[in-house]
Amino acid sequence: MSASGPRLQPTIFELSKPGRHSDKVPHPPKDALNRLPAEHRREHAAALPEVNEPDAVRHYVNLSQLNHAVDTGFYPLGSCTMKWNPKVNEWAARLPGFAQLHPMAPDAVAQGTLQLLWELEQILIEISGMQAVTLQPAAGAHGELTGILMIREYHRSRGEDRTDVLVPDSAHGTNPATATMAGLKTITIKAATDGGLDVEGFRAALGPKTAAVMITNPSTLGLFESRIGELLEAVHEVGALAYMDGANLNAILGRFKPGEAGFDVMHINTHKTFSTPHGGGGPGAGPVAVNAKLEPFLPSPRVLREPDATFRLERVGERPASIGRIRSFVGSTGVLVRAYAYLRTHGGSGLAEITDDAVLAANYLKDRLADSGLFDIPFPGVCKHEFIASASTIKKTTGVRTLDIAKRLLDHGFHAPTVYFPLTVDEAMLIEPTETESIETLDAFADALVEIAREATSDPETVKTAPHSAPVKRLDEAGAARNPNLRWRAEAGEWTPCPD
Amino acid sequence: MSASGPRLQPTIFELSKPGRHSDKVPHPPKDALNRLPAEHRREHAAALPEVNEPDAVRHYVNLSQLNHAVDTGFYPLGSCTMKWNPKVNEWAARLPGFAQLHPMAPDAVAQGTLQLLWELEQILIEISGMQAVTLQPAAGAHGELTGILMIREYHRSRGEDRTDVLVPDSAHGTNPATATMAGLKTITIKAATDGGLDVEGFRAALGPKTAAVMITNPSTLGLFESRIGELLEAVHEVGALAYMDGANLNAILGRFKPGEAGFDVMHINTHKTFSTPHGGGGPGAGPVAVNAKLEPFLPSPRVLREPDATFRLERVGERPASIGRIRSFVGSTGVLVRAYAYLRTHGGSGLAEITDDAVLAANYLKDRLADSGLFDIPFPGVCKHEFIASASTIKKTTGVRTLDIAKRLLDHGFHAPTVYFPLTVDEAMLIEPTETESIETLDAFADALVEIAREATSDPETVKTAPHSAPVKRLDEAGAARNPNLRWRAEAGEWTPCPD
Amino acid sequence: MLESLGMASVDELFADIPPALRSSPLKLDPPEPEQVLMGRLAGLAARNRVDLASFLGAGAYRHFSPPLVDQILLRGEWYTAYTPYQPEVSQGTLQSIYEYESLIAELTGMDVVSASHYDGAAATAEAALMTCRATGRDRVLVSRSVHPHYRAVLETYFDGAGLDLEQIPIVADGPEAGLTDLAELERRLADASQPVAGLVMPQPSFYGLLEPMAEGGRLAHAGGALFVAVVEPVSLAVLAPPGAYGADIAAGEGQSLGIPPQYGGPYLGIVACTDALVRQIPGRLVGMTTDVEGRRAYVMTLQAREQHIRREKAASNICTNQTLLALAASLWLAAMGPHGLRDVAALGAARAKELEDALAAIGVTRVHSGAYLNEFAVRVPNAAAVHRELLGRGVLAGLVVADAVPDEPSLADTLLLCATEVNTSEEVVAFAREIAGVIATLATPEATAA
Amino acid sequence: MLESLGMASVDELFADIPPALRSSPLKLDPPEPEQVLMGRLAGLAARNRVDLASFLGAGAYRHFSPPLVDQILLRGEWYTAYTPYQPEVSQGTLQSIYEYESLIAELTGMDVVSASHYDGAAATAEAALMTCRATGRDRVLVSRSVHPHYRAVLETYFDGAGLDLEQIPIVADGPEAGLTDLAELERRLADASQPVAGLVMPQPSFYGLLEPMAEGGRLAHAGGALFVAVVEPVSLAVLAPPGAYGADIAAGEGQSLGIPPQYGGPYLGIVACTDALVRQIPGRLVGMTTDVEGRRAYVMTLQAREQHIRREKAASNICTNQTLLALAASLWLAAMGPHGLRDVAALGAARAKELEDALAAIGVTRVHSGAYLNEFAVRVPNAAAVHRELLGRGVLAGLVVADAVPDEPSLADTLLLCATEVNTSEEVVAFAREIAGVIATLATPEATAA
Ligand SMILES: Cc1ncc(COP(=O)(O)O)c(C=O)c1O
Ligand SMILES: Cc1ncc(COP(=O)(O)O)c(C=O)c1O
Repeated sequence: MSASGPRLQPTIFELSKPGRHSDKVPHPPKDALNRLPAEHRREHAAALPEVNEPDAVRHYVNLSQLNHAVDTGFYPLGSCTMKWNPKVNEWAARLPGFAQLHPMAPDAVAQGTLQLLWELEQILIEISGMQAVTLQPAAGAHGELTGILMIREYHRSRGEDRTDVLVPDSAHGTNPATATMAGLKTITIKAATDGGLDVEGFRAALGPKTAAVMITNPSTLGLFESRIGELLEAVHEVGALAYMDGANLNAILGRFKPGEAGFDVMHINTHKTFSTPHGGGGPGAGPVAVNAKLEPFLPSPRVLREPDATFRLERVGERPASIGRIRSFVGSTGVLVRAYAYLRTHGGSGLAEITDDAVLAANYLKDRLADSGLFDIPFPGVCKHEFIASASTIKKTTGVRTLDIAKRLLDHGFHAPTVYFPLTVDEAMLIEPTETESIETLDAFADALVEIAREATSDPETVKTAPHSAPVKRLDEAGAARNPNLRWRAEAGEWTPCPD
Repeated sequence: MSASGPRLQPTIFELSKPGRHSDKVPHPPKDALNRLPAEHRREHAAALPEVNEPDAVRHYVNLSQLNHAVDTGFYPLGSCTMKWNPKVNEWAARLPGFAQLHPMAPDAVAQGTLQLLWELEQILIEISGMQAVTLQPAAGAHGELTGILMIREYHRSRGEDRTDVLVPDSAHGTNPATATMAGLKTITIKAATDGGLDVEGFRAALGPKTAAVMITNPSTLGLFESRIGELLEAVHEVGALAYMDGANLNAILGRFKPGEAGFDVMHINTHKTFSTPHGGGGPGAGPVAVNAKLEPFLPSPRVLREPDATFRLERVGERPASIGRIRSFVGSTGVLVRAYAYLRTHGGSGLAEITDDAVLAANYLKDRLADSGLFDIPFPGVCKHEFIASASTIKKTTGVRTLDIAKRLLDHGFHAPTVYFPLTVDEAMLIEPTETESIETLDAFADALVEIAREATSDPETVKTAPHSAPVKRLDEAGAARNPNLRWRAEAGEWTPCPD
Repeated sequence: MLESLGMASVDELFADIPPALRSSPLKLDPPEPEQVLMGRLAGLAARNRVDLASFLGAGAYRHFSPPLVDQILLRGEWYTAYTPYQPEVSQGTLQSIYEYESLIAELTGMDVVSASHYDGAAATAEAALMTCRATGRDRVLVSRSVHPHYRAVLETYFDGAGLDLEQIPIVADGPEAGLTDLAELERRLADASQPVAGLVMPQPSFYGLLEPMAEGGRLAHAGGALFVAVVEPVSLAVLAPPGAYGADIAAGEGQSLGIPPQYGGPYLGIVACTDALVRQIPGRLVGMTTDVEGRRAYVMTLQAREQHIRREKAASNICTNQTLLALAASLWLAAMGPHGLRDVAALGAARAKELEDALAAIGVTRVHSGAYLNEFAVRVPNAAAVHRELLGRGVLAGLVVADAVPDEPSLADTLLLCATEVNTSEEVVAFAREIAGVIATLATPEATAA
Repeated sequence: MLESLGMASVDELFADIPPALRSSPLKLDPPEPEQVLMGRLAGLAARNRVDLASFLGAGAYRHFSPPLVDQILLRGEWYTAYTPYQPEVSQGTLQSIYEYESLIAELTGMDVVSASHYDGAAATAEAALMTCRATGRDRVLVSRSVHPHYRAVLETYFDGAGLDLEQIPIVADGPEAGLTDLAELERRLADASQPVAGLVMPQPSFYGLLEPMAEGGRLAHAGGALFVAVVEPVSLAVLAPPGAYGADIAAGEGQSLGIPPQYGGPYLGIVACTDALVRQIPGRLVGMTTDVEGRRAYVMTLQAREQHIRREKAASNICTNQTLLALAASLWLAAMGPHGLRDVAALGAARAKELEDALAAIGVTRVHSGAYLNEFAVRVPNAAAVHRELLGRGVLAGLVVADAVPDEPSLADTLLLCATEVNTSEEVVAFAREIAGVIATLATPEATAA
């Protein structure tokens, strides 16, 4: 169906016909389940789809083609950092030695993975300038929770009751949401007029109740927080700790080490910085790096290297100061293998180059748009790996909004940038090209934006009703929320007799 | 680019930029090539594309999406038998034990593959009703050549000089072309009016010069040759041999064994009968099965099973009667592993079911089209795995040809049937649904054909200019042949210094 | 590009970093070409032993996975996409999530399923937090028969959020041994001064036992609490689903749906609930809608629960989830079908019974007497040493329970054993033979010393 | 469906098979569920030994292949398509073939490249047949330094077609030992009564030697014959291409372009020629054209050479070819790039020299003195026994030449050894150590008997 003809697919439930299947496992003995007490048995079979292999494969192959992806095109989603996902990483994670290792396997049979995890920790320690790392958190937000819980525990261990977390207004939503999950109160601090941290504003809010500040650096505006030194001093002066949201670490590898600069804890998003694929929403991994103050509180179990160069996991209860477990088992090892492969591929010099190239690409693209004179560039100085453009003026003159421009970009074969984030900029587009895109791609994208901006004047309707070449047109999102249809309701299944 | 926007891709040469690459292997010592005499060295580097991994992957991912394939939709290409390609087969062929085995490896380290090949031969012997099998030919046509060369050798060994090969007019082009390659003359025999073999016609041509007849059974019209018994008798009476083109073996598995019925030799297309993928044109494999008369002439080396149940290849010159080698090494083993997996998956009973289902689907579809009254069905009786429909009447009344209907089918998301083959039927469409397609798919396809036939009257222009939803419209094929552009001419490459 | 920016060096792009804060270059190994890297990784992977006859489950289950599953997952259109922020070019991901929600809803008998959570533990914690939000109460009870990691994570999350978590003991002996102590549960629920928000019980339990879920649910509801069932999805092919025994929320680990064990992740946290709780469920939800031309289409919906809209008032801080694993589970379910799924559950049950019988024949018997599906605990003197010794003989003899649950005296010197369709009868026989040998050897003091 | 056909049994659909010809049911094993099948296949694969330190080339070469190559090949859009009969929905395949043609044209320095042939041997045979069609002559000369399998296939094809094939010997000793005997070649070409259609010479030769191709071409052309160069494509990164020394046709095996050895196939037959021969080239050709709206597009062209049009007058009977392998080669070339390709060739050359030196150090020396790239023959007394013995020590010591070429006395008791970038220096050291040990052992008669 892909190369021509209709593209949308029915649900897999609609493909179901009683009895259809492909034999995957042998038939069990007929009496296998007889020993289960009646009250525990399922009465009606789940109405799962009955399809054969061809139906199933075609369904998912055709569905996949409805996606834009890094493997099909440019994906300049700011803050999300849609890096290239190297293919060798997929090979690595599927090595049977890694993929088939059981998470409760004794240390003696898991030495390869334990060594990899331990080495990965050392690499991240060097990159972060911190003292220790936990690889356990399953995503950035999970890392934030881990970090903030450690901060809480730190204050508690010193007998202090600190309840406030100061967060700049440009922060990602996970920062305040994390504070709440950790039982703390968010205090939002407005940015300075240059988009940077308002250190005075922070100073005014800092005090004995301050548990932590959460700072994204470079910020979600793509700007390095040049007053960060001052702020960190002020934070530590009042006995609070500084959390760095490392979502933008990819912009400063080898240029700025948060730990050396005075941050106490940070998380790293492996899917943003170290090329692990985001899978259409996840998985991620959110390692957290801490300095010496917080090391005792790291979640358990840690990976330990013994004097004889073997590796082991901490035992249950071995380190009572720990905040405890934050997930089952040891971590999203399959994701971490990919991050490790990426880090080994590039090494120290390669990582520095990646940062240089990412920042160079962003500045080049920013300049191209600034030169066009059509988009607002609220922060015209040097940016880091991403930058803000805005359709504020376009909207005033043509009625065409950032949303429309984003949709129209799809017709050019590009994914849209992140839009309406951060919340502090009107009609924001947060554009992050990443380091692997060629100058030809950057130019084509800039050309498309310029063309769309012109089209906003010449033919605003076309822009406002875009996309025109995607598998579907704009969606009824309000209707979806008003009458939620959140699942297919198949007909209740009956146990059909075992075919044999 | 896939989900929206432009779909066509530049050539990979146009993506090339000097210096672009991803490091795959270490740098060699700088002097590694110094020992090569100057006259043997390449002066100008080949102007191969310099791209990095993202460029290369995107290029090929996006190109792939321009293809219709069995994995994306219905593909009723008669005679070609676009069977489902089970995914476990791809897994099997990639097992390192199979994929990494060197073709010159000593028998002692190749026992697994040798056993597989030997077992596969036994299975094909049972299916074909023959005496012995060679797995070496790389495709059906290669099998034909092997078979005809054996027949030639057989006659030669008996001191007979036979030069003619009798072939029905509905035969595939490879049959006569093979005869020529084997130094023999093709004599074409017209079909009887019912589409079947004209036994009398054959009889008239059979004689002491006849080396062989080549019969496709079921025929390329999808009909079982019910007079085949008579014909085989007549052939053998004059001392000629009978070759069966097994392209349509999938229609008669377990119902008709060519060897038992009196054929002397046949080939099998693994991609038609045993689900090996056709890869956009190839590879295939064309095992040849022979009866006792031809066994001595099988190509070398054969796979032998020793009394101690180990396996070995014949040594060079071990069997002097052999026609010799017909390819390098042992065979397209990677293809044969897949065929073996398929045969094991289905076993005897499963293969019979497959044949039943394939024939059932073809007859169902034929009846649906016959019922519509819109298409000509020149052979209205029971068909085997495929059948002929024709747009002869439609063409007369509307000017819309089979070609137009084929193109219009693409807009419905279906691949077209084989068209204008066999050459003996006006405006032929050879339709083969295969056994795995659901009744819903068959109905949808029939509905589409009916709709197009109606459209041929109501709106012939739309049909004649189809496809309208494919990545490209109809092509200038005449121009392509008049001014052939058969390669990209990149700028001559220069040796750029090794980066390090 | 540098020239067009009018710059001489890329360093100028980093002039905004105050000199005092600039770091020294990274002290890391040099880059590795792909061939070298692959050698290194293959070497590390080979240091793990995955060739043992393994009877280890304990929350992560090995199952047969048809190759088509991984082949589809390797399509870049799936794994190199981001969260479907532009639904018009993300219908593949969106429809796959909708289908996942529907599949899990069918399996669990619930109405609403989130697009995924980090893992079974996080899913359980989120489910427990939901009960507090929904009831306005702040006390949750959890059975000690729930996986110890999940209970530990609940502790961490609840401590963080300032909520109360109480553990309900398991019965120490007798015919109910190993099961949640319902009498104690009833007592705790009866404390009117501390109304309970939710009760968390597992099915099957960490010890493989089938818990009295209907009774647990009845008691919870009688106390005005919500009932959270922690379930293992493959078992739901044959066990009564949470929807059938009145659970308000089902949580669990979706790894068993064909996802490789890969030393702990990425896995698939499942959270499902009744329609009544839809505004409390954390994480993304995808709904079916139409486009402006009336075509059926899918979109993320009810986002007002989420952090990017509600910030500090969000139902959870979750952002990145486990979408690709939800797809993996859907693919596996589609490939296996309802019959295949039931066969998998039944094969595990059959093989486990074989194992029970083979061990009983050599005197190694179950700790508990309750019904089980495919996992159970056996008493083995000197369990840790026996387990260690068996590794050398090519057998991974399940879990030394005391390693994971040192605080459950009734489970000292026990092994938790599991069988699935990937275990062969030969493995069962070999295991019984080897463990008999090891027990005999360890019983002879000289042998141990050697 | 059966009902709608008005039939009671599917047997009615087979009523057209005369009863006398109906066969008994297939006597084959019962169907196997996928899990069981996978166990069987894994077991067979494990019986092959692919873990040896291997120095075997002899026409099939192991090379590093970046994982992206196989990942792209696993996309169903590629491997489950047929021949691109409907170009409008086959532009992916068509463009990939056009690019393949262009890549090989670049590498070989030729103008026209067919879409692929079965393997190097078939390609060579087709190239030789082309020379007869193009010249109207029926006598072809082939050097005995061409791969013995290719020569055998040439014999088979030429015998079938009733054409003459003559083999030119190699020089037995002296500085030119192992190379095509040019003096003899000149004599054969000089026979005016039997004009020669084509001369087939290899570069490198089966014995790894660099042949005097320019001289061969000059002689062939002087005799009015066409010159066919049998080449190995990876070597063309660094060796003069056929286009540079005046070849009319280049043929060869494309397997070395990253295609796994898989015990002999599917491989990739390469045929390339000059523009002058375009109407004689067998197999499919894809050309660039436009669609009716002027978009660049690709299509199969010049089909009047092919069997489905010309039937008995076709240039060849080839139909199914090796398109997927041509794609594999293109992917590999794109992934490696021109620098990577050169590095691969140079790494092989370096490793082979290391091997030569390590063996020379223990007294095992080359048979020939001519230049080589990465493959060469060494003289070893009792070569077959040494080779067999080394297998047991984990070394695959190349090819026992006499097994493949029993009719070349100057190569008795020799091993043909090859090294590529996948061989490590450690393997080279181990090989030298082990072969020294084996030779010493075999030299002691008692040891052999034991
Ligand atoms: C600045 C910032 N912080 C935190 C997060 C949350 O990270 P995750 O999605 O890995 O949970 C994101 C994700 O986009 C982010 O951009
Ligand atoms: C009837 C018939 N014979 C022979 C062949 C040639 O087989 P192959 O393409 O495998 O060489 C075909 C291929 O389509 C065919 O349909």
